[in-house]
Amino acid sequence: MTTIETPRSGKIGSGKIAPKYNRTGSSRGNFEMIAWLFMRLSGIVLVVLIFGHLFVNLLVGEGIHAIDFGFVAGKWADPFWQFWDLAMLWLAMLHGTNGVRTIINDYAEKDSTRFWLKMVLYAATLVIIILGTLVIFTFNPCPVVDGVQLPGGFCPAP
Amino acid sequence: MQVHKYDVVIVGAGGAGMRAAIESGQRARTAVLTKLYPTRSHTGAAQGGMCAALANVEEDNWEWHTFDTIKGGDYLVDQDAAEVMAKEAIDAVLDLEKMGLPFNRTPEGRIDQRRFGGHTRDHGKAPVRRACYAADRTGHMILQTLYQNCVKHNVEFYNEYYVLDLLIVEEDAVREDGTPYKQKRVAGVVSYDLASGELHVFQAKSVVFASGGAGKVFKTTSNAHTLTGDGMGIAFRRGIPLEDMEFFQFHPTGLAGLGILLTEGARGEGAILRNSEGERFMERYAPTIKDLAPRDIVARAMANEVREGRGCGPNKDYVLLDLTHLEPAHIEAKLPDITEFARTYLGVEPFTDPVPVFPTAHYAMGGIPTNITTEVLQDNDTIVPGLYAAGEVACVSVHGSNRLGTNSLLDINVFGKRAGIAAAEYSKTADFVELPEDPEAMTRGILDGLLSGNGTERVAQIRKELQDTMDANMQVFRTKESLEQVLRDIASFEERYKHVTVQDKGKRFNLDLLEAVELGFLLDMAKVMTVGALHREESRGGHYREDFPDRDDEKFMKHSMAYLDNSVTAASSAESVAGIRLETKPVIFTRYEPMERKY
Amino acid sequence: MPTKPAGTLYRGREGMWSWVGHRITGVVIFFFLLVHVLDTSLVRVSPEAYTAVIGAYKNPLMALGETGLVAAIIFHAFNGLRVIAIDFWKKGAKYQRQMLWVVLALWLVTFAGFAIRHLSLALGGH
Amino acid sequence: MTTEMAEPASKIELPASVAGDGEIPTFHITLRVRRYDPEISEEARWDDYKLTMYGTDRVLDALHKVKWEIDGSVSFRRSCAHGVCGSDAMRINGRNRLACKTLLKDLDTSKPITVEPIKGLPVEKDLIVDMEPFFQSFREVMPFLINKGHEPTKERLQSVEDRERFDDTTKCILCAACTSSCPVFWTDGQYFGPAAIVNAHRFIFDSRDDAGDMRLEILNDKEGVWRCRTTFNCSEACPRGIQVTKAIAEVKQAILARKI
Ligand SMILES: Cc1cc2nc3c(=O)[nH]c(=O)nc-3n(C[C@H](O)[C@H](O)[C@H](O)COP(=O)(O)OP(=O)(O)OC[C@H]3O[C@@H](n4cnc5c(N)ncnc54)[C@H](O)[C@@H]3O)c2cc1C
Ligand code: HEM
Ligand code: SF4
Ligand code: F3S
Ligand code: FES
Repeated sequence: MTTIETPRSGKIGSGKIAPKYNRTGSSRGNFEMIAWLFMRLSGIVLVVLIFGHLFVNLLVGEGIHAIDFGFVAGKWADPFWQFWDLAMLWLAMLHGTNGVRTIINDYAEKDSTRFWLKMVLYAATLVIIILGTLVIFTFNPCPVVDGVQLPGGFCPAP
Repeated sequence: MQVHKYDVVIVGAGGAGMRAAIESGQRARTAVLTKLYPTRSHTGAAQGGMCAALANVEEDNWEWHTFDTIKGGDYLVDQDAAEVMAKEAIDAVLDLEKMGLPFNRTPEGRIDQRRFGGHTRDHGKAPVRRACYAADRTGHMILQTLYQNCVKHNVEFYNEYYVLDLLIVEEDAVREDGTPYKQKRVAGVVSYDLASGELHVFQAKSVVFASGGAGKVFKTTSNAHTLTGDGMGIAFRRGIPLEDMEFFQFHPTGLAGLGILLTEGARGEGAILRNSEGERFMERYAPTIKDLAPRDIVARAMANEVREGRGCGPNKDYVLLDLTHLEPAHIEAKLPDITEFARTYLGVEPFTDPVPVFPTAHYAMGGIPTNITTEVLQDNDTIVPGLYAAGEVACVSVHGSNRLGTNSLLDINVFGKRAGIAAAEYSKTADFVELPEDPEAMTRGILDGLLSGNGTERVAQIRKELQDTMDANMQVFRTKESLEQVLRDIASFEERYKHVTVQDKGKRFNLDLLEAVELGFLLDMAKVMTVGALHREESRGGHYREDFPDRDDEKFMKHSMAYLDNSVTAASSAESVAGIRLETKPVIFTRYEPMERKY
Repeated sequence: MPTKPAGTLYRGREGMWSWVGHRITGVVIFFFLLVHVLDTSLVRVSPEAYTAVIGAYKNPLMALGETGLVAAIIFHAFNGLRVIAIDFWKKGAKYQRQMLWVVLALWLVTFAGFAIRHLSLALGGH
Repeated sequence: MTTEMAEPASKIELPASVAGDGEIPTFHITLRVRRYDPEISEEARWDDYKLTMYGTDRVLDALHKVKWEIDGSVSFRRSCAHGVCGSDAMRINGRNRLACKTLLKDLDTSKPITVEPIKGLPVEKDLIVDMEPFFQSFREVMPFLINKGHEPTKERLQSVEDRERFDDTTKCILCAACTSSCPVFWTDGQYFGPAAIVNAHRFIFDSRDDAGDMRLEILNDKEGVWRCRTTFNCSEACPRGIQVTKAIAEVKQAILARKI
């Protein structure tokens, strides 16, 4: 008589089930809740920021043709736009990173893959946020190289 | 062979089984074996309500309830049992409420109650609101609530374990009057694990049968595909008698052609039955309570209307349930599910159109005989220690020859609880009975026989023919000729059953094999029912003989007891049926004298 | 060796497909954002470098791509608002389907407006 | 109220309802069943069956016809046959339905009708899946009334409104149609799933229950409500018409309200 393996994943009556389905430990704290809430709040703010950004950059005046170093420099000379872009950078990056984190959590099959993908993600996010922030704040609208003012700058009239 | 040891083994996880498990699980090591996941049990299909004389909405008391139950059962009810049930009904409902059951509420926040067939105030004066309910999902709520509480109490379930045999050991014993007899003792059960195809033996000090009904012997039935009378069949094959099996209830309002039930609660809420002339015909059959007469009366009235040519539809084979005069909002609130059934399955909109209905086989009044502590009887008065039965599989008998609506959900709760307590208490004092040698032998024999057979007969074909003949000849109206026809048919089915083929030869989830096993039980049950019906030459409750249209208290005011007895041959039996011996058991009277049953 | 050939695709309805769209657009935007921050940071390196890169954006092919990106952002934004409404508005779940039609309508209008202006600007040259 | 009920006027137009052409329409279908039996082969396959079916037949009737008349080894669960026991959730033409509640005439019978097991739970054989993971999630949300107060001698009172508050989620029959339609559940099977949340909801919003906070804490887990992406597959799959996504949203809000 051949015995076949009991298909039931765990021992009957023991209430145990296949390890795959045992939740891999519970999470303490409210991280997921806060992340969820953040997605909604940042989303609402981003609507304003991004639509404003697109509108000003691509639709007003000559649209994309107007964009050049001078355009950017012109914007960032104004603290209002500095703040705008900074907020947009941070919110969009955090929002996007958290979104992609969810997606990695969903689809990565192995815990190790999941871990490394997330590490890459976080590293990328960190780099981008720091880089972007630095650029916005350390940006010099009148770059001077070797004592010569570069062309196309957005400089106060000397 | 795998052997498990438990103090208490409960067979079946419907209302009765789980109610028992909640009690037993807290007192003794308990396993519940069920062929379905617990929440699939047919208790979940019950709709209308569970009655108890709570008197939340109008004056009521449990004695009226007792009387209605006895009268409803046409005086074949054991009155001590009816008293127990009606008295404990109140606690049974309150227990469920405390376990969390979401009953509908009155404006004061109490459990709401509605009318139901045969439930009256002051001994038949007028309908009374006694049925506690949760919309038309009372059974669903009971099943879920009981399962939830089993989860709460960590009850051990063995899901999809088919119990196929009861292990009984016989000992020589002597009665008080000195006559020797064989005392049966229970050692355990044998079950088949559907998932792996392995047999498992469960040794237990107490065994509780709560495996539900046998409606699938009929074609048109409100019962689930899985209600194949296994529990009754297993007990019967092991020499336990079956009581009052000829009494089967036909519920008046099944969806025509399908059998899916529309609760009596619909009539409780005011729905009316009409024939093709639009006439409210129940006024002629039960002038006082009309559409709310007990089920046997209404079912017969309906069948009679159809017979006399006042049926509706192209074949004039059904009558109509009219809800159109009720407020749609009211229907939606009180009867949401059944209106959806009518829409889904017949395409009828109950708010505007009457619903085609016809009687459907519904409930087995008979079953494994027990006393009021749910101990199973091996004859009229000897109990089998450690063996208990409750629910539809059992016959206490609180339903006599006709069960009142809502009394079954009550039955499973009251006697399920009693069974759980009794089984657990017994297991504390008793020892294990030694397992017989090779306990699986009989089961393995049946299974191997079916698997290795290379006949050509199909299980489904035999089952269909059985159900057809039962519908045609054993339904609301019965005669000697029709019953004899059934017996002849069954004899030929039994012959053919020996040559059935099971196509699936595997071990994993072999439901093909189990359907073949279940057919064996169905054939046994159909035979026992029919033999009982043939013997009972009177009309009472759910059993109506056209050739004997009156109740005959002189000859038949007694329970019938059918025993498996291979020494009975066709020639030696009054009913010319081999293998079944019919005996009788007196009815227990306490306070109510039989009267004519009029509504 | 394929042991269990795939079954059919689950035929979800509006809710599921809008989520699929939301997820895809979200990822697309995210990757664009990474690149976009990088290229913008070239302004810190030198105006030429920036102008060179931004020049690439002005090429018609890129303009089309950009239009696609904006399409994605608009959908993601409006559908994001729909999701927020489902989460916080009492009747949000009930009207989720209607809200999706609104999202698509708004998407179409906004996008058409944008595309006409942007493409004519981008492709029309100076 | 025990007064005699006067007969209400009937609104039936009898001739219309009694009429009917007496013909039961028959039609031909192809049932395409996804077969899998590891005792025979590790490979799943599709089997086609051509059947003649009648008027109000359901997918369950078609499956029965196959099992009873053609191939007895086709395996599926079923019991009540009218949509109340939750045995026979399966994927019919790509969507989760109860076979016993899906009328053939409502499907496109010109094309084969595909029947597959529900997704996301391990398939045992043909249309039968292992339900244990599903019930495990159910058990984890403490799906039972917990009341710390004194047991009253009679019933606990509950107003009609309080009873109504959780009515929708009491209808669940644990069929798993919702959970196994959820794209998030398919990914790794770790998500509690809509059915567990529905059953938690049933107690969280029951005025008689005292353990709502504990359940909210359980569902605040990383595999809890926050994984729901409001795809509505669950609400559309639920054969009981439960507003599942709405119930999930209510639980989310309850957690937020408690924390903030
Ligand atoms: C449609 C419908 C509506 C009804 N409405 C009402 C109503 O409104 N009011 C009322 O009072 N009554 C009503 N009834 C009657 C009542 O619901 C049933 O009689 C009652 O629920 C039976 O409960 P039970 O626990 O005995 O059996 P069930 O609930 O049928 O449970 C049987 C259990 O036994 C198990 N089982 C069976 N065979 C085996 C085996 N061989 N091995 C292992 N396990 C086995 C099954 O898995 C199941 O768990 C209704 C019945 C029907 C069909
Ligand atoms: C324009 C305004 C935006 C709004 C209103 C918005 C809104 C949302 C919301 C509400 C969610 C959560 C969806 C859910 O939980 O099911 C979400 C998810 C997401 N968003 Fe945004 N978002 C916006 C912009 C962005 C941007 C700029 C990015 C990229 C950087 C982005 C990337 C994502 C990603 C990757 C997800 C995850 C998708 C998923 O889990 O399925 N979003 N967005
Ligand atoms: S919520 Fe609906 S779909 Fe989900 S298990 Fe319950 S009844 Fe089934
Ligand atoms: S399908 Fe899943 S994602 Fe949410 S809305 Fe339903 S639980
Ligand atoms: S068989 Fe019970 S729900 Fe379909």
